[in-house]
Amino acid sequence: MSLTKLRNPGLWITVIAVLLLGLWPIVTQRASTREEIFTVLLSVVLASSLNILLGYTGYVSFGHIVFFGLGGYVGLYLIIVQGWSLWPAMAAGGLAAGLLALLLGQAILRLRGSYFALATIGINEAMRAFINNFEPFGGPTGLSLNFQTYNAYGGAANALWLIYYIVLILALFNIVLSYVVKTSKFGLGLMAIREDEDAAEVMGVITPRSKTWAYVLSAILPGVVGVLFFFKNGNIEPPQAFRLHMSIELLVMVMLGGFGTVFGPALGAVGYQRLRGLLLTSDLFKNIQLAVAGLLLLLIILFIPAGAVGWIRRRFPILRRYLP
Amino acid sequence: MILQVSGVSKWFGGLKALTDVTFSLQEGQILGLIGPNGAGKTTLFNVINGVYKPNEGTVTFRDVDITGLKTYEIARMGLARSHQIVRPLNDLSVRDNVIVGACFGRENNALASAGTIADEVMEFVGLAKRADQLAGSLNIGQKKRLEMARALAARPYLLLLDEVLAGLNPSEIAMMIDIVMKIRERGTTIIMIEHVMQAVMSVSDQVLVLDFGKPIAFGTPAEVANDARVVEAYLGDPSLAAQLLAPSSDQPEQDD
Amino acid sequence: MDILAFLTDGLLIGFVYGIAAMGLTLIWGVMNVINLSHGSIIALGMFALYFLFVSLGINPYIGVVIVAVLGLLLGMIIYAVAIHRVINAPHLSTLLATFAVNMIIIGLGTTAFSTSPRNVDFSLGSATVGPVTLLGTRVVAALASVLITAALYFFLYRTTLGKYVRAVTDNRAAAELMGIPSARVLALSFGLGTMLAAVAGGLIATFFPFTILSGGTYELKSFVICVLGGVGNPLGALFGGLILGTFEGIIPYFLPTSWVPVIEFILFVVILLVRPTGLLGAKK
Amino acid sequence: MNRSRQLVVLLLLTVLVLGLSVSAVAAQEQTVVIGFTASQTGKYNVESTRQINGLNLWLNQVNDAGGITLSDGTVVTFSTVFYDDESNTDRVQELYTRLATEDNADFLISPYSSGLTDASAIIAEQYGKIMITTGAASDSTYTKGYSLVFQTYTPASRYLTGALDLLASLDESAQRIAIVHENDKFSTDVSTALNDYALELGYEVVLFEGYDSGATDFAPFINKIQEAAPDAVLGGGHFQDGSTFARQLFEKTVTPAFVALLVAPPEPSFSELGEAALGIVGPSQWEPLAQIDASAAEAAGVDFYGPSSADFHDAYMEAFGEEPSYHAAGGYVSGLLLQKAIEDAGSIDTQAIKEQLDAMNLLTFFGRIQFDTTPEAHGLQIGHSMMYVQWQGMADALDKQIVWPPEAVTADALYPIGGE
Repeated sequence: MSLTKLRNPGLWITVIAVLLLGLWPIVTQRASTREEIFTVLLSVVLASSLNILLGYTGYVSFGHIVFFGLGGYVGLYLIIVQGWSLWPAMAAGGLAAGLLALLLGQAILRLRGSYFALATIGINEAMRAFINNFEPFGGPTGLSLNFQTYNAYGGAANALWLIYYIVLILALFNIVLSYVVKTSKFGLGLMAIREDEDAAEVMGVITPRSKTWAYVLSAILPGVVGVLFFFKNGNIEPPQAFRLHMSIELLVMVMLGGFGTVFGPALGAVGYQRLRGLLLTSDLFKNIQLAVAGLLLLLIILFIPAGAVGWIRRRFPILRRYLP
Repeated sequence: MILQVSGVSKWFGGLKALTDVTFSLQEGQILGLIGPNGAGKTTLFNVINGVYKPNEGTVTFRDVDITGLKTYEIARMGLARSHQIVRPLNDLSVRDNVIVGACFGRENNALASAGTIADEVMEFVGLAKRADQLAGSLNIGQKKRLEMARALAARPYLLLLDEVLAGLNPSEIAMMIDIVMKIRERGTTIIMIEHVMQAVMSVSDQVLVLDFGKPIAFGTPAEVANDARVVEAYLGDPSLAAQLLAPSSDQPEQDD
Repeated sequence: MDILAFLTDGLLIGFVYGIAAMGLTLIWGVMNVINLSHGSIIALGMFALYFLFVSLGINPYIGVVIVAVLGLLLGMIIYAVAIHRVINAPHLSTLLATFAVNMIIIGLGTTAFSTSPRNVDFSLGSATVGPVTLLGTRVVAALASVLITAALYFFLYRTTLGKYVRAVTDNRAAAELMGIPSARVLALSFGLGTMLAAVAGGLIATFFPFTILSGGTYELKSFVICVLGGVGNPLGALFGGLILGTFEGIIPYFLPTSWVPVIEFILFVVILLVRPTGLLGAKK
Repeated sequence: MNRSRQLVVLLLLTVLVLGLSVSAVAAQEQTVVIGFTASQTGKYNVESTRQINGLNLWLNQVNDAGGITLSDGTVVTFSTVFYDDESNTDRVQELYTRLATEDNADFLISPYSSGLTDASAIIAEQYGKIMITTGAASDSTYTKGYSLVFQTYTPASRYLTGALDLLASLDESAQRIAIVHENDKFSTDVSTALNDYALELGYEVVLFEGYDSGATDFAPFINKIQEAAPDAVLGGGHFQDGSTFARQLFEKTVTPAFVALLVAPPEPSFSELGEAALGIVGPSQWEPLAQIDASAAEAAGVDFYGPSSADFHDAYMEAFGEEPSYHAAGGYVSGLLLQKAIEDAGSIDTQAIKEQLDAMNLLTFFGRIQFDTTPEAHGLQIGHSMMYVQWQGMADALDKQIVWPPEAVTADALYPIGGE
């Protein structure tokens, strides 16, 4: 990985855009803004991670949220039951998600297209049903945190700021990671798989290995932010941890912004979450926000299937360099 | 001996696509693989580079038994191929397509050195000007050259070319043959499937003829052209038979 | 302990699952589209039956016929508006297009009907045979499912239009070359798929309560069934439904019922991996 | 020119006078903002809507009565700010933070359901806002070290235990019970506590199983109940599953002598099940039939506050045209408790009100209210207790009667369900 590559202006535009967004609540010190941006940044991490599998490798995962949920569960279990501190718990959550992806990847990445998508749904549902029966994780009641736990992080107010900083850092890290992966040899292999898996194999891309690592890479950060989200949330229950709908929202974000691009998923996440927030709190659309969101999605799929960034890249090839 | 195919048979369900194919190939040679449509030529390629596992027989590449290995393992040992139906990585640039070949082939290059190789190879096949275009936007002749460039960028010991001339106009054919000859000059061994007989007879050192999955002749172009069974096999296509029987010139005429 | 009671309950509900899955598998097989609005259309079928019964006082089994017609029309409209444009695009596009339709239906449905549960208060009584108590509505629904399957097969194998559908399933490009109007056939096939979904919803509504969100469960079950029975194989879907129903009936006999979905979905993934063409083979 | 200058001066004067008068009024009047999220969409839509109706009824009543006068003479009236939480926790924290900061809510009311309340309670604590919870029964929310969260409902651990007491009073020979419950936080908490209590009383729990939220097919459970042949079936979850469960029990002609289910039976619409509803017992936080008024308070030796049960019932009927359920009563009483604390404190200062709530021990139409003040379970409701209702009468004319506890009974319990 040569350092010259990191000089790409597109990368820095993305990083700075997300950084500015992330700094906004810090500057204004407004907690409500922080909460809104937290949701957005969380989506940036999840969507960017998914993009490594979906956008670069071309595998449509409908159950990606399984990593978020599993990470959250493992992390909270360690914090609540085993008394771990947040930091190692975060690492453990990421590790658990990565391991699950490693194991699953060996098996289900052999499936292509819709079959893979379906298998990921199956796994998410199986995992949710399993955790529902798994007593160490509290079964259907899940796990919840004692308020006093936050005292170790300077009280609840400070803890929430801390969590926010971490998510901001993870979001920035994830964008750089996306970029590094995309411009690496590994990433090139992934994109070759996306375009034509058989041809990639004939050219010597070790597809099972590449795909598995892409899967693992796209699973780790969702696992880590899962810990953060549920630590902040205070409790975790199976229906919230493995909500299929959220998986699909992530796909929408990636599509919205432009899949396979570095900036796209971040833009899509910001756009989608802001839009949803707006619809949810607007008097006009409050009652039909879901239908309006669906209609917008449909229009995008039908008329700009490449997503915002993809569309720009296609329309103005000259900008391709600046919008990795 | 760079490649040894011995007793290879392959069937799909009840259909026998290859029957007891045996031949070997010296380093640095060009082997022409011909036969009527459906004779099993592409299937043989697929068996050699690991897309299919043969039901019987073995394939030995540079003294290593590669039967049943994965395509990418075989590719990494220095065997590259082009496809009859082109398979460009549409959404990647031409240059990136070629870099994929260089990166993951035999030499396992890093991106930077792969870039250098790609530039060189694109120059070689005449795609340098199109380097930044998306591969999907090339015309068919350019796509064929891209297939070739990707395979070449891997710096293979053995190159399998599947009908690289099909669908090209005469000047493109001339250009392509020129490229093939240059590749051979660099010491790369080539097996080429071809329907453009004049071309294949002129560039090949050896020719293998398949008919209904069975090898019916193996030898120099001249020997093969005079083989009774070959004539019989092509009898359904008299013009082709006539072409085959016609004495071929020693050197390719195209010298562009 | 009498396992017979567990078994019959499972089998009877399995028929209806089969009809629901048949709609999904038909669309999947014919046009290679996984219809993520399947669940919401099942829910619409439930509501359509509900209003026909409650507001107009129509007998539910006549209501189902009307629901079928409405389902067919709705499907053809959805196809024209949301699917046709992306029918040849990568599968992600059709997945998301149908998901968008799902969002629209659920969004509008929630506004119109709220999410409070509805109940079609209709009973055909029950009959007790030994340890088994059979509910009238479920028996009729199972019989209806068999009839519907027979009708679908009659349509597919005995009518010109049905043969068109099969031809497009086999090879769309070839069918087009032979002059079959593939766009119209695809719209019709999508309509048939949604019709089956709506009918299944209508039948379910005769014995289970529902909300606009209820379809999701049956959609997931339909996925499992499609894979069990083989994608694009309508008869396979019916058998897949029976298999799933049997599982749901039998597993609780041995294990806590909450393990049913764990086993169901693990089985689903395993079949995908080991035998992606389904236990009964894929289309044809 | 002249004229326009005159106009400007006139305008300025008007503004000044108006401004002065407004600020003079403002010194004496203040609007207190109450923030909450409602489940306008999603699975809690019905219960949440009733809860909010109840709260709004209280708010309109108190405002119509001219608000509350504080000790410094300020008159406070109330207004609400709320958002849709879509029945899921994803946005609850974001929305509550918004309520606490952006919208400057002075007090918070919980969302409906234990899960959502759990998530929102952290925010209340963190911003130092008092939160009255309603529709949130799980005990665990109050064992997390909070100090500003106060529960109106009887907690889950005491939700169904009274039903067992009732059973014991009806039939001493009843031994075998089956517990079948929804697999969510609330129902599982209830059932686990019930299970412990049953074992303590010497019952044999022959079946203890959960079903998924949203289950519609209870055949496997009913078959198991048939096999296990218990004397009583207890459990359930929320309205939809509970009523379906009852209906399918009836359809499959499996009728244990005693059936007690959560949430569904007290709902007026439960009677739409007809004969299937007959004899089903359910725990209720509040029932219009229970005449709780000042005289009852006198008997219990505590103060009475707010309207009587009948007054609330009539006012709600008038405002919303439907029978109030206990969710509605819970919504109303959450506001009422806040009102009482503000009146007693004579201010809207959080600390002062917290002290009043901590010290509160009174009777309202909703029942007895007293909060746990130990650090282990601060805010847990320890005064209020459940009532148990049963549907009685004929299939086409069902009556909901209170059958437990003895002091509130309006009719003798029907036992066994199928008749003698």
